[in-house]
Amino acid sequence: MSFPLLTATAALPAIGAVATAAVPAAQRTAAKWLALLVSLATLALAITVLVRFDPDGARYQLTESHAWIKDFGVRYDLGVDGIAVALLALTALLIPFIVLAGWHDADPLETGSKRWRPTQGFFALILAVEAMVIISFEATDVFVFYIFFEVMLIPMYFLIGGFGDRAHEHGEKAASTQRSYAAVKFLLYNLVGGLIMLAAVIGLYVVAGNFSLPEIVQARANGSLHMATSTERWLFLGFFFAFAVKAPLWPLHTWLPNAMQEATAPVAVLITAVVDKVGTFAMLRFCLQLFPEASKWATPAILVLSLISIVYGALLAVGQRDIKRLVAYASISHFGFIIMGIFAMTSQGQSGATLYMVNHGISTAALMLVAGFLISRRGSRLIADYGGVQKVAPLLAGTFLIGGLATLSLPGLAPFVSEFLVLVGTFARYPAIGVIATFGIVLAALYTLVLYQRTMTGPVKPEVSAMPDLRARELVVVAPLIVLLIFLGVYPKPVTDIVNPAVKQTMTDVHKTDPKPSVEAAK
Amino acid sequence: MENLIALLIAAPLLGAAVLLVGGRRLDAVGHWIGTLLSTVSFVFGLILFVDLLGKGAEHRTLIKHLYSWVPVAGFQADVTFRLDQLSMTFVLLITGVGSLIHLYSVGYMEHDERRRRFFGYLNLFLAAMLLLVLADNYLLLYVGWEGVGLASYLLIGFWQHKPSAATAAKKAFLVNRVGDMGLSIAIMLMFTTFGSFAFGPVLNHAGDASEGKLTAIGLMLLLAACGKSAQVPLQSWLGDAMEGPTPVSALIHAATMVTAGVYLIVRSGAVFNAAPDAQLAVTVVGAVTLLFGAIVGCAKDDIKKALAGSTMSQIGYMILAAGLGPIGYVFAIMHLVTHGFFKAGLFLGAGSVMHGMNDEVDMRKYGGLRTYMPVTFITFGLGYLAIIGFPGLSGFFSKDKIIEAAFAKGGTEGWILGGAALLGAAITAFYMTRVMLMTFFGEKRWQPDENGHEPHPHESPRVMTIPMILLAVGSVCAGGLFSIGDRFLHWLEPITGHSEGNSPLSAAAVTGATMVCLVIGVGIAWAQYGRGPVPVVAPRGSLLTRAARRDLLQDDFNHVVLVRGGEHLTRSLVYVDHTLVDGVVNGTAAGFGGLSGRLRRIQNGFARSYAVSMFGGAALLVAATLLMRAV
Amino acid sequence: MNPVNYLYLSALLFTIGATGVLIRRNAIVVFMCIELMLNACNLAFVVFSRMHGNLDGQIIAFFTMVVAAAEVVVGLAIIVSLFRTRHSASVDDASLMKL
Amino acid sequence: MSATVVHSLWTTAADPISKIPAPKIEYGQLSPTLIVVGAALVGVLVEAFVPRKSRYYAQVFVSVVALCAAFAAVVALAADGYGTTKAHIAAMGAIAVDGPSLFLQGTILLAGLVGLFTFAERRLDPAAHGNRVDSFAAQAASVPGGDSEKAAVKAGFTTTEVFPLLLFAIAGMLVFPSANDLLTLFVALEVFSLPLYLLCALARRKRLMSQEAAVKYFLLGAFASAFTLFGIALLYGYAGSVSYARIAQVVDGTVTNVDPALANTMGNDALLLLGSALIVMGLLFKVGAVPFHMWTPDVYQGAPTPVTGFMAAATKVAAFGALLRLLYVVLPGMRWDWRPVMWAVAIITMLGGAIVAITQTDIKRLLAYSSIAHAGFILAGVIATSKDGVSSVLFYLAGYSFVTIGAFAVVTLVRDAGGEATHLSKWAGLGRRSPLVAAVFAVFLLAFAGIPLTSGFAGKFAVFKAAADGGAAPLVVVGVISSAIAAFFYIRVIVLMFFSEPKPEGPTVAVPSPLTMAAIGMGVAVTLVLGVAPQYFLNLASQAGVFVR
Repeated sequence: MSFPLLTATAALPAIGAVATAAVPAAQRTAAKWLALLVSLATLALAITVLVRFDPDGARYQLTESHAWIKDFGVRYDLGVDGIAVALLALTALLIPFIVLAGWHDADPLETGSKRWRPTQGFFALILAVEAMVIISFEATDVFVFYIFFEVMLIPMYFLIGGFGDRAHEHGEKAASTQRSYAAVKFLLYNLVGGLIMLAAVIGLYVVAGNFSLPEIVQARANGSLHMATSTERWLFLGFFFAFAVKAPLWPLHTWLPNAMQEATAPVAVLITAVVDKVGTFAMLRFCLQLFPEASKWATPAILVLSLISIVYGALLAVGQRDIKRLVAYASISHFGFIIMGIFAMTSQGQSGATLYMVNHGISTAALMLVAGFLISRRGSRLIADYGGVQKVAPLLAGTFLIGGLATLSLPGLAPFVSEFLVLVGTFARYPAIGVIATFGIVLAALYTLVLYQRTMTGPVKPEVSAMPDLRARELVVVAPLIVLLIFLGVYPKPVTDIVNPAVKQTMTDVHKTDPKPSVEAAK
Repeated sequence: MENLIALLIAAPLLGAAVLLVGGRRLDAVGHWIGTLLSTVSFVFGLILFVDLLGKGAEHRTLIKHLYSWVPVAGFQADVTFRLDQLSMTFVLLITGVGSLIHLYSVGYMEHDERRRRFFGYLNLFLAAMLLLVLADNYLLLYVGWEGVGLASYLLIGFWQHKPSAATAAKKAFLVNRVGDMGLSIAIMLMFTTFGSFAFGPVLNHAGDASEGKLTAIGLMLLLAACGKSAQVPLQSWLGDAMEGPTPVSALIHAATMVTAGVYLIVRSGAVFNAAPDAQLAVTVVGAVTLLFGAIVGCAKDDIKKALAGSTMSQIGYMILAAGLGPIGYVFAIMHLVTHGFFKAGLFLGAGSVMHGMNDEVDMRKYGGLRTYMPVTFITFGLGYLAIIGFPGLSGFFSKDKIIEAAFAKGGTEGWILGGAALLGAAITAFYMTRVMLMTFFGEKRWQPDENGHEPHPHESPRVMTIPMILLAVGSVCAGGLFSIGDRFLHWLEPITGHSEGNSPLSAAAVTGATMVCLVIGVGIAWAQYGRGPVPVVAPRGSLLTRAARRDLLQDDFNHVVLVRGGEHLTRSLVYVDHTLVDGVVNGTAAGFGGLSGRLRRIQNGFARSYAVSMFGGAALLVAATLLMRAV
Repeated sequence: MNPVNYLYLSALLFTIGATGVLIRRNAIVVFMCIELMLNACNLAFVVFSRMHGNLDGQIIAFFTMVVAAAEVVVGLAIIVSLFRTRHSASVDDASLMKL
Repeated sequence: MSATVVHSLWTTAADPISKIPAPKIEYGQLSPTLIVVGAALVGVLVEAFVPRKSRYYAQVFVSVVALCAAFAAVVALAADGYGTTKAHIAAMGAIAVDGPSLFLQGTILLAGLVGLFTFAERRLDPAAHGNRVDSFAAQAASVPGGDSEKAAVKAGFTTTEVFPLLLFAIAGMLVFPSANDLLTLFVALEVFSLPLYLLCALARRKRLMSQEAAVKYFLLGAFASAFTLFGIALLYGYAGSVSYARIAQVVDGTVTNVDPALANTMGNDALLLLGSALIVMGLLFKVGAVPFHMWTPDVYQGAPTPVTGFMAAATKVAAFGALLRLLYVVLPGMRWDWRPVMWAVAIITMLGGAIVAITQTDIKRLLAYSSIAHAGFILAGVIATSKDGVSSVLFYLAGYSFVTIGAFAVVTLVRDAGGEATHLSKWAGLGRRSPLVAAVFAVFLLAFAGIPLTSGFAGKFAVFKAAADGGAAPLVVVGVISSAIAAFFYIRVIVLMFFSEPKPEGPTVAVPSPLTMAAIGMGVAVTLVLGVAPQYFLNLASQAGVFVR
């Protein structure tokens, strides 16, 4: 019985959350530092996982298995494959930045009652989310995954509804109402998705008799577990719906803009860069592996939906007046790419999609956090309220630009690699869809540059004339992200090497092989 | 030796990094660092050049594999550089002209507090451009391709406080993105066709692929070229790009970046050779653009915009040549190089003029400047002679060859293309003469500006004039140097291949025709601007003139169709998203709320009505049970 | 005479009682109607016991009476207290809580 | 029927007493019930003889001891194997001592104990004239607001009778699920109903509503039990016996020694169907299933909150126990008749409860409707008609009852001048004022909503799993949908507590005595334990999943 590394990786932030919440009201700063330290320690653990993980080794590694709820056929099974490891690392990596970026977001305006401790709560909730996300990446037992997939909503819900941008064009009252609207919308959307998935989970149990992903896949492969076509399709839809809400896929996306708009920038990053990844990850791990045939059956429809997401999201991003909403719709467009890559059923597509999840996490974090710094300075989310920032705060503008360029996936920055892989992977099987998706890169350039032009360039607006440039803390947050963006753009091999074997496995699970180049095919 | 290739790129990249990250403390020396590093890279280029010359014609391709970039199953993208005669030519042009312009900018940007950043961007551009021409596979080329796009975006918008500059920068990037779309689709097609997108596999097996696929690839590459090289229909950005500082216009929007399209097509020659339809499309685009640009050039009063039009048209020539296949490749590149010299020279001259005239760009407010800035006048003049193809100067050789090649295409196509090329030559002569006359001849037409500053023209400092002189030398000699004994032909042939084609006209005839056109063009210009005084306020002009002033209504079209249409589309989509997609959900919620509100009325508080419901329920229960048994 | 007729009678009584509950306002009367229903049940028990020829039914009838008595105690207590509060024994007046 | 037979009846009836065999009663196995009943009687005596000042303490003491002892007895019996191997029918076939009954009795006793704590709470209201007051009327007989009431309050009277009443109710509930013949069933039904009717009328504040609740509950309850009784009569007529085993045999047609006298009524399915339908209706009334639910909101709102909590928890447990036994022991033979009907009932119950709850504005009514919805979920498990079904329902009930009592206990804490502030608008911003209470309540709400890692989720999963296994997949889907709807209003409350600004004249949160704290703590503990590590209890439930026949 070796050291339960995976459990530790999830348990540490969980314990940290409790500890942070327990910090007395007066010691706000202590709570912050505690949270930061815990997240860093978690990062250290995650890196250990990364190191201990052998890309060419067994499919699931560092596995742990304990009996949990026998009557439900549930085992506490953990294990990571390349995809999970990559996302695990991403999560652990982003949280410290999120904590650091949100350093002052939860300072109470007025010191209310003794027992009201928003700051402690804020950081505790972030850590709680981290713990749940991590364990849902690690779970190889469908039920365990489902549980944390669902519970995750609760802390997220409080994060969205409880903390928001201080300034609001219609005052604090309107802000709080809109916040709780956004929070409720977020929770209900995902809860409905989750409950429909619950039905499917139960169905899966009725069919399979247990929840162990490897066992079910095994059983299906060697034919010992037969699933009627219709059953498989229904179950697939049940699972996919939940993940599509989480991802989010058009037309289930409308909760994301509200949530990201109302939440503070760090929380918005938490939503789109970390939590939503669970959805796309789960498509790759559960939908494809558990229901290969149904996945293939649904592929055309899903590809069309993702295509719509790509174009639709980008176009709406162009039409936004609110910086955070714009980023949200951009993310919807990007999630379209991810899902498209997953269901293109080619190695390039799926490796690209996984890589995309990582890169999108980093790039959105960079862009959104800088946007958050910007908003916190001027106290407005409206693009129209800015102008000429570049002149007064060149550093801020520069980082913002780089974040933007990453979002439009400029070659040399990380997202380009993944986006191109997804496109190629899709094009190889569905040329038409691939070509249309390529329009997305033009639109991406459009909304990013329009945003940059309207906010950063032009004559300096009087309101922003006194705007300070990035502070040390903020620079510490942004600089590493940018370095990562460039590094992974120039040298993504480390990630692809981890991901590729896992993708190869998935491809074999769905009995798909990459299409041959026509020249070879001719020969 | 191979490692030097990497260093070639590394030098300016390092410069960019240092200058951009370095911060204010480098403000004092930043420009020198930039210039130094670009020169270093030029020196490396020379060393490699000498090394290549040392080798036999067939051993002149150096490959440097750096590392595996994106390895995913069949998709293998490496960071590999290829230095052969073609890329060598570009390396020298880029680094050479680049270094000169760096030097020039030291003077030109002297009074700009963000000069360090300017040089950072310039170095970034050099690095990207070198990556573009040295890449050994299309994906890596794509990186350079967008890299130069980014650099040009940053440099066009360098004076960001000017909304016009910011807009122009954005426009340039967007239009280029459309082109990039073509390039990326082309790469995907290559991948699905050849299972690779490295030059070797693609170009060597081009023959094996079906012509349809190749045509598709070719057209997509052409789209990319149109975007980058401002060819019709994607030319609209180049004019606005003149918002950038003049050295930028000289380096990026005249000498190097805009010619990347030509490089792409020539580099992909093997594909085009096997796809005649694509080639035809290329030639058509080229011919149309060379006329389009020339006509626009005639109407502009803004000296830079006029030159921009001419750039467009000259690149039209190159594209045309490139479209002609092996007949034209070499001359396309040759004209590209010579054009690099004289057009850069012309722009620097224009910059020097503006420098002396408080950044006035309207030629109608110039006049008679030859006395005030002699050096500028002479260098500009030489460039002028070169571009109109004055016998003996570089433009004469390169352009003449292209016209010949165009006829040599044979058939009606040949005649049409050749005719277009000739006409272009005439118009070129016209508008360049116009620029020359309006700027340096006639009486002075400048007045004090609104706040009473009387511009007092003066010659630019030496740091600016030296590059101009050098470029002038280049534009005088380059042509001869290349053509005498077909040196350039033999140099490039191993890469591009060459064939004479069968010209219906003798070379002499073509040259003669060109000369005639030249004389006509110059004559008309002299008649219009040389004899009488030039009106300070532009006359209304003919319909064509007015159209030409507005880039032949191309921008209006874009504005109406794309911009307005796009705005409407997005606005309506935002509405749809809010009312329809979101509305459905909120509607459902509201529906349940309403239902609930209605149902709770049943709970009216009267015990007896509760009893009724129980009684009814019991009855139903009984009835249902009995029913179940009945059925 | 066929004991089944007594069953019909008991059913009739039961229905009358139920109807009374539904239509009468006065709590006392409603309560009486319920008692009537209980007694209808008693009748049924007795009849069945007669038909089956075993005594269970009759014994149950006794139980029922006891239970009914207990109900009277509790019921009257509640109703009386309600009456003293509101000076009306109408069931419909007691409708503070609704919706 | 011939005269001789009639004569024979007379003679048998007229036989000398000595011939009647003395009934054999297994006191040991009935001890839980007997202990509670005994304690209740003691409580009555306490009322009679102990001086007023010390009655409260005496009563609480007696009740606590009794309940603990009874629970110990249950545990002992279970440990002795009566739940599994030695399960059998005691008291001349009147009482079944088997897994389900022991499990449910244990649950009821614990719930009763916790409920007792909330009954005994005396710190929430400020002391009146130096006397601690609980949530019950000083003197039930006195007119609200009348002089006699004032006098009673001044004199510091308290209705300590509630404790014996509670014990009687519990006793009835203990018998209800283990009753093995229809007569016992009916008597038990009345035994636990009548005290509840009274308890409902005893609120200290808002007495009009309290009395109204009592009247409604009483009249409707009596009405329902009349139906039940008639149903019993019909079944008796059908089978000639009220013993479950006997009826089951007749239903299955495996009856031995058919007595010719029965021939004409026996097997008359009209009687069977009518009878069973009416009995089931009576039970559905108790569990509050649509359309027999309408008493629930009013009574829950009007009754004293501790009573509501206890009622909501224990009544459901007992009633579902009885329903299970009836359907699984007596009527398995006619499964195909009642299953579709129950399907319909379950569906409208789930949806009805969830939908109507959306627009509620009073926290107690809200919980009432949510309890209706939950009744629907449990019915889904009942319908499974499998061992899994039984154990899942048992598990669900165990989890649900503690959450309910805990939730209502929290409701008692939030008070303003008029007593408990049950209107939702007053709960705004509670999370700011007293985060702990709000957090606890949020936990209960999440459990109701069935969020994972709470007992609510484990229970719901178990029930739905059983239902799906039993081929009721559509029910599962409906259940899932209605849980989604239900989630909406649970979340609404959470939003109200945490995200909306507290009102200046908002309610205060009383600091309770350890009693209520214990009740709430118990609720939280059970919620989390059954949510995170339910295996042990699932084992218990599944061992207890077999009815003795």
